[in-house]
Amino acid sequence: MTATCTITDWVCLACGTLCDDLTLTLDPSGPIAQLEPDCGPARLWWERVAQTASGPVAAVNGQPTSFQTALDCAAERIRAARSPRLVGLDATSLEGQRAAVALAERIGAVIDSGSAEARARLAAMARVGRCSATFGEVHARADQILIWACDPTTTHPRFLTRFVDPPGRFAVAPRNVIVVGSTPNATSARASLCLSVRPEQRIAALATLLALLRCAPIRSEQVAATTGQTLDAWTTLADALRRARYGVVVTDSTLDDPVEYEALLRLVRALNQRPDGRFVHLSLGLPGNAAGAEAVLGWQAGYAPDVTFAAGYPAMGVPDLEHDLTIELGSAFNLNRAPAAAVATIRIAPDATVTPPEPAVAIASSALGISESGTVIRSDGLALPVLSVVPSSRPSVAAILRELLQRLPDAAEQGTSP
Amino acid sequence: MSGRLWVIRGGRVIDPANGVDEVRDIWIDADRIVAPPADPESRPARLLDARGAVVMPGGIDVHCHIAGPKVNAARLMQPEISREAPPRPRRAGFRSGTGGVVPTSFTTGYRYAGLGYTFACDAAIAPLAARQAHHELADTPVIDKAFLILLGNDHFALERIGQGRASALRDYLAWMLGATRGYGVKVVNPGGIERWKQAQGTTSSLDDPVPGFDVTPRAILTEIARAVDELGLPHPVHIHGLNLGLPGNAASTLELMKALDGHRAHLAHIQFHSYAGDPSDQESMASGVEPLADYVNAHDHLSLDVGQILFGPTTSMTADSAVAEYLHRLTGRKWLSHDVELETGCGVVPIEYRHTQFIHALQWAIGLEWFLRVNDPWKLALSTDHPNGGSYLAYPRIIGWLMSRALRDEVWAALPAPARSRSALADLDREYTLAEIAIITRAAPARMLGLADRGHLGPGARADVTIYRDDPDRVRMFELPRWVIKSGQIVIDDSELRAAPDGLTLHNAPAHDDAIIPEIRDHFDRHASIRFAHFPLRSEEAP
Amino acid sequence: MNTPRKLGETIVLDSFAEAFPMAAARLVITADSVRWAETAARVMTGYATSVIGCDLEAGAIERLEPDATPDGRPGVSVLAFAFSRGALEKALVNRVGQCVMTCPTTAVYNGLPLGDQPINVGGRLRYFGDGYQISKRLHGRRYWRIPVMDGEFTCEECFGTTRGVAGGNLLLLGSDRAALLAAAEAAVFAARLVPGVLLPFPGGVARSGSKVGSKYRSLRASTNTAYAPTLRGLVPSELPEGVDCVYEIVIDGLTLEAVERATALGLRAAAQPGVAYLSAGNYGGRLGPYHIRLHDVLNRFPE
Amino acid sequence: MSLRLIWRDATRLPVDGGRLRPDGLADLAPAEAAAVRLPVGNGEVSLGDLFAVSGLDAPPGTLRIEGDLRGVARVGQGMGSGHLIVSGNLGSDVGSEMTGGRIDVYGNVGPWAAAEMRGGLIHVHGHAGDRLGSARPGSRLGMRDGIVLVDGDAGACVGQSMRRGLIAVGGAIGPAAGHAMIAGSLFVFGSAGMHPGLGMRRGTLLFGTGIDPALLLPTFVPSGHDRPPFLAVYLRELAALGFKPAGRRTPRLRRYNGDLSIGGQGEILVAVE
Repeated sequence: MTATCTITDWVCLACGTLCDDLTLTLDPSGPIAQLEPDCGPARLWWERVAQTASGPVAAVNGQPTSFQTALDCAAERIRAARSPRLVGLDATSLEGQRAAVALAERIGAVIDSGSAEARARLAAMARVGRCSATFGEVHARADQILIWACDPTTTHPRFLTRFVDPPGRFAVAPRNVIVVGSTPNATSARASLCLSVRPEQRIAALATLLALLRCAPIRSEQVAATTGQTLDAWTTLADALRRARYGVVVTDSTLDDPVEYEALLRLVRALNQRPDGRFVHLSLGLPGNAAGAEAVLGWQAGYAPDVTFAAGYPAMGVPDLEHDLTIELGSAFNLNRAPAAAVATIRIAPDATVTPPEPAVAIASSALGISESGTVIRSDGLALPVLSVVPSSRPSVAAILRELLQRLPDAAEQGTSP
Repeated sequence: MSGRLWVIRGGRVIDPANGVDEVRDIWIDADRIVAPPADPESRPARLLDARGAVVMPGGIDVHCHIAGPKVNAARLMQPEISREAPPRPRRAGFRSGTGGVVPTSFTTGYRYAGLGYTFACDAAIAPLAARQAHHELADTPVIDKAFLILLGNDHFALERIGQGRASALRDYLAWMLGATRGYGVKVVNPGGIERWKQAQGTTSSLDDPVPGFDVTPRAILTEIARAVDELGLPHPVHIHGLNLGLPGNAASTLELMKALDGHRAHLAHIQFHSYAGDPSDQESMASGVEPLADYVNAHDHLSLDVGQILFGPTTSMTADSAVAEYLHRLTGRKWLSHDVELETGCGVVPIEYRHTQFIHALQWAIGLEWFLRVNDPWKLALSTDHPNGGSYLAYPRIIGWLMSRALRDEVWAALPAPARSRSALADLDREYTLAEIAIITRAAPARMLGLADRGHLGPGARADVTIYRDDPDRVRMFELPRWVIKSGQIVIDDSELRAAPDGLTLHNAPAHDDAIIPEIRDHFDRHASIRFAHFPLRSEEAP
Repeated sequence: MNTPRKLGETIVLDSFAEAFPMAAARLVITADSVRWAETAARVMTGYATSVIGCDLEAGAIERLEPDATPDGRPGVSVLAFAFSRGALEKALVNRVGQCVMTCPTTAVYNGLPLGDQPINVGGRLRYFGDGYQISKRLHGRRYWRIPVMDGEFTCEECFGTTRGVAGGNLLLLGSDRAALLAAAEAAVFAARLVPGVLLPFPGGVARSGSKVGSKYRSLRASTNTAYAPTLRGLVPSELPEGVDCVYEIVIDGLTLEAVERATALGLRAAAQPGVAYLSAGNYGGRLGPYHIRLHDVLNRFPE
Repeated sequence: MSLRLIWRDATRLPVDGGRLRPDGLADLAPAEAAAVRLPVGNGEVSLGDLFAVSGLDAPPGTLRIEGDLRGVARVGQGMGSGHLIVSGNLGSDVGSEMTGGRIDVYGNVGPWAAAEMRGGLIHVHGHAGDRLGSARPGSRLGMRDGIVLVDGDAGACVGQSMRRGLIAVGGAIGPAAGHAMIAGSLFVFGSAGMHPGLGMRRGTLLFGTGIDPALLLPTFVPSGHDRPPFLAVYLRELAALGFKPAGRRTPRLRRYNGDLSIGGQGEILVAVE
């Protein structure tokens, strides 16, 4: 690049809001010159991921090597593996995920793609279902926003400013924002009602709200003891929820208890029993394409977020089983992801060759959202096209996986199916 | 040319579109059916001996739900189905998958092919879900596909209809089809979903207002039908009407049929819209098919698919989120609901149809009444509204009931007496011929969808051919085709899947006046949560 | 009558009791104290002397130690006989519902093996719970817990039934009513030592022996004219000279053997001075399949 | 003929032990049993490679397994008859969907033991993991019948959506015990985790040695004290089955009704003496 370059409608993968309306101006040397509207996490993400473009294209045992040699080496290790595991599906595009699931199927791998939130949400959804909506419905209709145990102002900086602050087609501003959780936080500062509740008190709080909606006779002293708030406080909140024409409960990826999740989804469902009001739940997603991983696994395997192909067909996966090989996608992609517990045997990522710990086989890919195009899915189910904005000679994750798949012919698979 | 030319020899060819029902050869060149070579001595590259077998065009499903976030949500909400149905292990050249009533995408393609079907039309994709749907359909092998986009509650469309701007509506539909790579236009509970999303109940009559929009269901239906006609789309507007599943809805269905006079229209899963009785009293339900069928018999602007139900567990999935909520309240089962901005809703509820249950028994009879009361089979297509009424895998059983009164009677006898007193099914003696089955499973759906080169075996047709053993057990015959040929390639041989080529996803992109685009862009900028630039599919996204 | 046999001074006629099968059940009633368990049992077995005029023949109340009851509380067992399982079920549902459920602290359990043809008692009483009844199932047995004002009434759902034997009987004939009654009481005491037998009449003794039919069409049975001393001369009498009083002891049992053993014990205990004859009632062998011959049981069940 | 399998500790990779159940295995000759294939990771190996196989002098239908099999899942899954005796730990899904027979584990078992169990008896003499006797993802019903005894502790969501049967835990139980229970009995004789009985529709959750009532959700309302006779029936049965923690004396109980948040009519019984 020789001059600054400006990209409009850039899709940012730094947080689960997956904003697609950013204007990005890049210095000739690479870093962000200007971001409009500005956003801290977006800048941080860009810097973290974009800087990885400098390492070698591939490495085996830490020694730089060619792409082809690394692929051969990876294939050899995969062939030898008896319990391979694939992680990091959220760090690649729908195209990459489709290839990754195909690979996992061919090699009989276990896919651990789930965040604790995804596991909790899908488990709860499988029990009670879920009432949800796209972000735009919140913008258009929501009059009551219940922020449940999260702080989108900090973690998803533009969620509220894009979809809640401005008036919508059927909703006037300001909308009523209620915060329940470990407050005060940046979001509670703007709430009309704010109930401070410790994490272990939230299930009791949800039970209390559900009981109030049913007008059940509950014990006020026990409410206070188990929820940390008075029955009056919860009654006030329940009344506000009851008044909602179109209410929204917002949670984020820290909601990871399937029991609490189920109670929350039951509350939303109960609020839909009112004849004159609707209620939906919105989960602010993780960075990247975690929702895409759920979708691809759903249509290719029938289960998400964890799937095992060990038996030659998809079955619901059990996380944290013993394995003898890990294929990791996109290690630096997610700002929040804890480093993998074990060293990856094969890592396919923009920073595969530069970020420790050093894997046996590292293959550097282009970076989705920077130097790679593809499709991603937002946590509300809307699919977005992501375009490469900085050209790169490196292959995409999907291309690398397809190359790998070619080195692992079908015939090698006999005998694993029952 | 003759090097690739091959022949299906000596089968009984049933090709109603070309008026053929006789033993003859079918010649195939690459992916097309061709006229027999002029030289009687010309030797085919391959000869498929179909003597004694029945040769038909590949089956065509005009209405099913096999792609998009709604189907996927049904999978993820019901891991128990995937777990309990036998899985499909992978083998060389084929992908693995799970089964049940909402199988995985690969399994869906393989199973359609295994049933002798070569084309399926997903009837309800939200425009904002089109991008994902194309990915799923790309992973649905063997068969060719198309999908219809949901526009009956689309804000931009509703506004234009309210403003009386027919040409703007037309341009919007055309642009939308191009942007989503959709095949046709679907209207689900026009205006009713929007009203439900506003928590004002759904619409129950054609003239109920849609708050916030200066329209009624009647206006939405007729204007979209008009626009689709004027655009010359191959498939007429595809309609899921009002009051689905409610006793007494036959009256509004008749109103709807009359309102569409002068337009082409396809009425989907008509079984669910044909009930007499009082909406507030489930027990009052009765068949309301007869007057509706009389209307259809007397008019030529309508086509139908039936939406037959089967007894057993299945999954209800619909864009009509009001219906899903109703089902949830009725059954108490888990309920998925997802509101899609600007466009539509979506609801998924597990359901089990039981032959001992009055309503379900009646629904079964009402579906069959439709098949037997519409005189001209060209007006009607076989469907289960997969998976709403049951899986498409049940088509052979339905064919059995249509071809044999005795098979119907077996089921009928086991139904509860109150249900039998509310349907005249037992008075209907009609039995379908093989040619009529060929019409409702391939020739008619092809014609309804405007697929000129499908649903028949004349020269120029796509070489999608299904060859059945002429088995007196018609259910078994249609369950296990002897051969299935997709685009000239044998994909099923000896009832086994032998090849799984990728299928096409068809779409229509009619011309439109670009002047509409700034208006659409402005609409997006004000109301959508994604940028206008990210809405239309790029060409590489849906080849 | 041939070859009379004597027990002491008493002549045991070579007669036989004609017994017939009846459906039988055994209930275990527990309570916080044995007193309340007994109270329930007594009330429940009231008006249960003969299925000629009652829905049930019931009684034989036996105390059970806490260790011998399902819930570890003091209790009693009760036997109940009726013409059919259906009749038994109906009668028990009514009686348990009216007499045990109402009685403080009680619970009712099945006291026989469940078998393959049990009757349903708790399952019919459960509706009293008005939707708040709770079912508990353990090892194939179901218990219904019905909320009542002192806590909950527990009633097992199913009760095993057995093909019991009813209609075993003894007749004591003599002239001294007081001596005869004393002998009858002794016979009752002795017969009741046999487990699984029920002597359903008051104190185990009946004075109104009956015959089948009546001059009144609506009556199924009427007084046993042949054994009524005051009718001698008016009707054909079965009473020997000098007999002015007859008492009958009716014996039901869970098994034929129990009835026979009780008959033998009763005979021996009844053979006291003042009892001229011991006999048994029958219908000439036409009605019941079991013939309990007095001489035979005396032989088979020696002292 | 009965069988004895001794774990060779030959692999740490996940083993699908679904074929390790007495019905189907115990009546095989040792050599036949050794040839049975077991899925390990993405492949299969012979049972004989994983276990030393020998005959066993025991009643017919007895399968005895020895060793630390914590990486082996689904042992006894779906079993319908026989006696499985395990000396050592097992992985997940022990005895899930089981319909009959008896399993004794002298060790610990992983999560999902007795999941959707339909009959029979499992006695875990050590500890059990999460979701003991619970419903599988998406299923409407958890344990449907049978008896599960755990001498030690058990994890989270024990008895989730349980429909019938008895689970007795001698030690402490994790959070959300009896979650969304539909019916059945869950007896605990140690301490309770958070939110016992959440979403209970019916059924009995007993804390036989008492817990701090402050633990209970506000949507359970006290309904007095009682010593219900049925409980004595159960305790005697447990004692007869060799489950020691229960004791023979029926404690006096405080009863709580709920979960009112879903209109439930379940009961939590808490011993008060």
